[in-house]
Amino acid sequence: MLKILLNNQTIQLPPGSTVSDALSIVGPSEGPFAVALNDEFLPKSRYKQQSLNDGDTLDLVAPVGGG
Amino acid sequence: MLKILLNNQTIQLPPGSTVSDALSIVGPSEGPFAVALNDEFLPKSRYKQQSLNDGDTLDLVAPVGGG
Amino acid sequence: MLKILLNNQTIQLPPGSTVSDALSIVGPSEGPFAVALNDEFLPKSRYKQQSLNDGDTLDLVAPVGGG
Amino acid sequence: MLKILLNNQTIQLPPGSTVSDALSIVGPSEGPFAVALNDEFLPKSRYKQQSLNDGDTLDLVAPVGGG
Amino acid sequence: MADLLTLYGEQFQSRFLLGTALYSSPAAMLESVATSACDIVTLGLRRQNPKDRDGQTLWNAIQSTGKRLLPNTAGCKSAKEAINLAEMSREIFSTDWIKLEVIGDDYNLQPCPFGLVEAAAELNLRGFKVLPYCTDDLVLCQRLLDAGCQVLMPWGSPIGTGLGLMNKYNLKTLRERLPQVPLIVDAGLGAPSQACEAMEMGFDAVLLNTAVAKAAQPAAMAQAFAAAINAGRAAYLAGLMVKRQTASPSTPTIGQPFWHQHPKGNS
Amino acid sequence: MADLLTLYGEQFQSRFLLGTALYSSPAAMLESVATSACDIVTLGLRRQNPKDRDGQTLWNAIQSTGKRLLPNTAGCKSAKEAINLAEMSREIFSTDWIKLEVIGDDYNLQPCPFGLVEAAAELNLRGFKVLPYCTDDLVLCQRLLDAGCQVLMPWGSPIGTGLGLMNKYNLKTLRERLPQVPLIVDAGLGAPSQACEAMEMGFDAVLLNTAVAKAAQPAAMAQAFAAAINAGRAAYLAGLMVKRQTASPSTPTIGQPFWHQHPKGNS
Amino acid sequence: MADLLTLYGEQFQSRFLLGTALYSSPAAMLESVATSACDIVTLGLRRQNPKDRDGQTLWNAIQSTGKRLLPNTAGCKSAKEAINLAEMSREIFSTDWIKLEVIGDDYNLQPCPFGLVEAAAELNLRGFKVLPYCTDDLVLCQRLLDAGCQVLMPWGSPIGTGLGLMNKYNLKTLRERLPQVPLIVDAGLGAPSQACEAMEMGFDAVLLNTAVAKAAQPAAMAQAFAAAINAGRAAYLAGLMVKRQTASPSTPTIGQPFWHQHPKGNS
Amino acid sequence: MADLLTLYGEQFQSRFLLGTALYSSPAAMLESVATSACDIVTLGLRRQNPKDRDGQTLWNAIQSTGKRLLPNTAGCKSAKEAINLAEMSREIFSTDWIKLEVIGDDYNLQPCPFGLVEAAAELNLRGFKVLPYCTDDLVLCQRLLDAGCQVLMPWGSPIGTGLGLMNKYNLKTLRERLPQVPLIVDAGLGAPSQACEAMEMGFDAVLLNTAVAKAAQPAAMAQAFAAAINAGRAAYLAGLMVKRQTASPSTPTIGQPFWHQHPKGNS
Repeated sequence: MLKILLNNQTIQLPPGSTVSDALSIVGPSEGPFAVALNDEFLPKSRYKQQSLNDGDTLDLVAPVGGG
Repeated sequence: MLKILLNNQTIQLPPGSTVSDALSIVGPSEGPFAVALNDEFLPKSRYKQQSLNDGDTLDLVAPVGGG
Repeated sequence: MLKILLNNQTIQLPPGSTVSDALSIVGPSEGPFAVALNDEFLPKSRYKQQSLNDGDTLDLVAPVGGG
Repeated sequence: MLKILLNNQTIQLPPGSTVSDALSIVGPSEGPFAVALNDEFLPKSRYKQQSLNDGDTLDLVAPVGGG
Repeated sequence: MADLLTLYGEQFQSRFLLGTALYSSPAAMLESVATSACDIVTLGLRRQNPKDRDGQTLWNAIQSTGKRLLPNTAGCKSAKEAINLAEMSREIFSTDWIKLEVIGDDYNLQPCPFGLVEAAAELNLRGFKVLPYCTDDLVLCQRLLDAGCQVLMPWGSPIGTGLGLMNKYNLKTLRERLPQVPLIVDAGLGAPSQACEAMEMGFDAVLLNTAVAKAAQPAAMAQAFAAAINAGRAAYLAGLMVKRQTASPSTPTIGQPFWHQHPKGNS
Repeated sequence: MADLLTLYGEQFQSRFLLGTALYSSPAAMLESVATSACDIVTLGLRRQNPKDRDGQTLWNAIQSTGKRLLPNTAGCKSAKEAINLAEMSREIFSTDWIKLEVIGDDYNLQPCPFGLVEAAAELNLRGFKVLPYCTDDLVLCQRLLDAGCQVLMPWGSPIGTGLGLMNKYNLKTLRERLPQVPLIVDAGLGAPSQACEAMEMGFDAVLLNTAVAKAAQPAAMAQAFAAAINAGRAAYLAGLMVKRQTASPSTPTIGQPFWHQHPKGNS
Repeated sequence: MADLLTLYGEQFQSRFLLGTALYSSPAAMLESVATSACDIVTLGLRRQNPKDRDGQTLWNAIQSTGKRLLPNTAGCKSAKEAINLAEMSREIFSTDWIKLEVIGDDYNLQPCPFGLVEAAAELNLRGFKVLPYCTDDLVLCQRLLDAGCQVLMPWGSPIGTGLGLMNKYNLKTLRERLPQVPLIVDAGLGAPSQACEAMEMGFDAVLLNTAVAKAAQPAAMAQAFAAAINAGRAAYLAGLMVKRQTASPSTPTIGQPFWHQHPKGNS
Repeated sequence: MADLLTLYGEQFQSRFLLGTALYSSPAAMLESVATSACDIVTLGLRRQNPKDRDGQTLWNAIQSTGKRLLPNTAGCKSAKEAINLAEMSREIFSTDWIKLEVIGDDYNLQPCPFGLVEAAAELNLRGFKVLPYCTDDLVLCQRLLDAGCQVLMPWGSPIGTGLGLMNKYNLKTLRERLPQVPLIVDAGLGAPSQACEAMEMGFDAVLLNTAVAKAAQPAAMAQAFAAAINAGRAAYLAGLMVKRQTASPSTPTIGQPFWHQHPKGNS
């Protein structure tokens, strides 16, 4: 199992998991959100290919009110 | 002849003249104006009775733009 | 007995009392103070002659710090 | 002859001239001044070795009042 | 429910009172009065030969607006002068409303506290509805109320300067201490933002002349003032935010990305 | 002929940009957006679980306004963070417009001059249309233009303070020295009069959030700001009167009654 | 040649008048009077039983300073009260100098223009040397001069606030219009910089109390005010530079190194 | 125990740094340096023919004061220029102290945040003791500290304007956030009261030139500034009173005469 930090919370995934796999745990793969892997923007088009390593951080962001 | 000061200009009138007489020289007796005799307001109703003395001052005022 | 108000406190005096008499109750007749009788300044020179009436007010003031 | 720009004025020097040579034309080699060659500070210790090339710029600065 | 201005028992839609002097032409004045959407215009009296057509033309123009007239006693230097000019105004304009001016100094053209109170007391006795142009002095204002005035018009700054609200401390004091009195800031305003701020402070209306008449485009400026005055009034009613000395984020900080709780984080 | 605001080649009726945070409810936000008549709203991105319905609700509400979206990079402390958040915004909102914020200090939340220029240069290279939230420093502003920005958003004062136009000297300098650049005063405005003044000074638009969201009645306040901004713009176009240090009468002095030229006169 | 302050024909070295109230102890007051180097101290009268030793102690302390006494009529609300208190002061202190206060409002403690003029006229008739604590109203000031006052003491701001020079426009007007009258700024000053500015504007002296008495270290603050007042006076006499809106280099630009006139140059 | 100014490990009695330019003559400069009682004077370098006696005369005059020299890099527009001029200064004046100026704009002569940090970092590496003339931007100031500067010199307002403390909010922020750093307000001060206020705010010293050199009487003005700076420092140490919005009597109200508790009383 590999441990990653998703929105500051640790989750465990099977080895070889991709970003898509991680996202399937927390929500739909479509919708108003975007992802950064290890603080770098990851386009939607790469969720399926991008494999995860132990210790990776994933940030999922969605719209909020802003000034 | 008696001399009066009408709007700061000296005019001469026959003895016994009234305010009405003075006004007849400079304009119509009706219209948007008012009169002060010796710095005191004189109502229109008194123009005919009010006789003038030598040295009197008459002020005729009319509307102007104002702030 | 006549009642007077001395510095907002009621005191009683025998009829015919003077300002001097009133002052002798509360303090020395000399010193850094001044007197108003019924809200009018009363010079020191008149303390002895000035008789008091019932209901009179006496103000005794002395120096305080001021701005 | 080589031409250099000394304090924005063109002067001519024999080929092989050094900064010392140039300075000897305009003033004493000692005193409250400093030199930049082609906009780079040149320490006093190098005036004698430093040869000049055609087109070089020499800035001689001295103290002035300042805020 | 309408938010109306009430002065001497009459109600007005507009909180903007406009002067009619200093325009390049009667037409320019009329256009500005129109775009200002004001309900009340000020005007004055001066010595003129009744045969003089210029005065008649302007007067006709002002009359044609149909606005309530507020004649002034501009330039009067004593209570006596102001009282007599007020009487002449009442006769000509058939109104007992009077903007009372008693000037105390030829250079700053400031209201004379002493002459004002004297004139106001007499005019109120004679049945006038007195709107005194006064300073921002609380004691003077209280005396004018004691003399029977039901509306006060404190200055922002000297007439024609455009310096705006010169003494905000005094103006705030007036507003706080006289909460029930209609207070109209009169004189010295030069820009719509200043008029807006006066209204935000809770003043009931604004009177001005020079800032419109001497704008490059008076009619457009009149409209700008009208909008700013309405905006300031609306802001006063809507309740301004409280000022803070230190910053406070608008966008929420919770959920800020890239801030990690393990050593790899960048902050 | 309309007086439109042009930003990155697009034209807008409104000169008021409104933030969508800090409201008591999505409904209150929607109402304020409506009354503001703004054409552009700002919004942000924060970590959220996509299953979280709250975020979805607000987002749906913002989307329903149909306004142009201007996502921000609020809270980012480095160019790198801001660049990545900008990329995420572009993907989510399908817009290359970005309000660039790089915060240089946790307490005053001020723009970081260094991070801003670095991020702006990179984002412009990547095809973004960058609207940087910056200080009033002319040199910084010039660098941001050099980095490709076509719009600048200098602060009035720190975010959320309501202190208004803190350094009018610097703001005037910006306006004078950058006459062709759209300049939007962003942050620190607390009252419509302040927004009005910014517009009178020639700024092209105003962006704010707290002063509306934290008003007692946000929707009414949004409308007040809109009116004040329009008033300030109109005043700028109409040409403000020139301020004077000394008084000048509005009502003409010629023909003043009661002033006599013979000894009997009272003056 | 000494630059002395002349009041009612007497000359003083110091331009700082200090109040004697609000100190934590008579010793603190004495120390502050000493470090202030003032020549004049103010004091008041209050109802006290002559046997009360506290009052006597303070009075002895004040007397021991040897300074000229300027008794006040603080707290009086009518001309009559002030006149009678002035008479009592004259008897006690054997001086016809009086700081005339007639308070017009219990909250802002402002001078009452009406009561002041009435009291000043009467006191001048009775041979007092009246120094009225007044507002910054030019007309009031002129009336006080007409009533016989030879010195005026306009306020900076309300007593005890420390808000400084609230209305610089009015204060400048007073100074310009009354160039021959000794003008002392009295009340509202909270910091030496404010006192310094008053002196730079040409005022003749400064009177204060709270800012010293309520400082953390009164004696040190008294000395600071004294120095600032002297500095402001010296600056007024030395002629301040003229303010400019645009920058101007101090270090000369001629001979700037590295600026070349041929293509190789970097600027 | 003396209250000394410590800069780069050296201690100074005076908190006034004075410039040596713009005087009508070397004698006027010398006299002002003397009356200022300053310990540090600034000066510059410009292209001059060493045979030019004028420069030599001024330099001799400055040297004769025996003051610590603080050469500047005035007029430099890039880090490179400033670094080279600093090196030339070090050689001539045998001091590694340098007032670092990198100008970012020809009109407002403001410090360039970018060039400053670059030059400061390099100069600190080369062993200079750098006193940067900077803006009031907290982030810039923090970067200059990070680059090794131990003293900062934020502007009050643009050089030579005399506009004083243009952005007090930013200056207060600097003081609060950098409590251990010697902060010298440099540039823009026009009057001693402004210098006094800077010191009251807790700034450690003041540097100026124009306000002295362009005064009608420079030497007297230098002395006035010196006194005002000392006064402001003393006031800072003595603890200023807290400002209040509402009045508070200085003379006690207890025992006020003429206020009676029975119906006969007048109040």
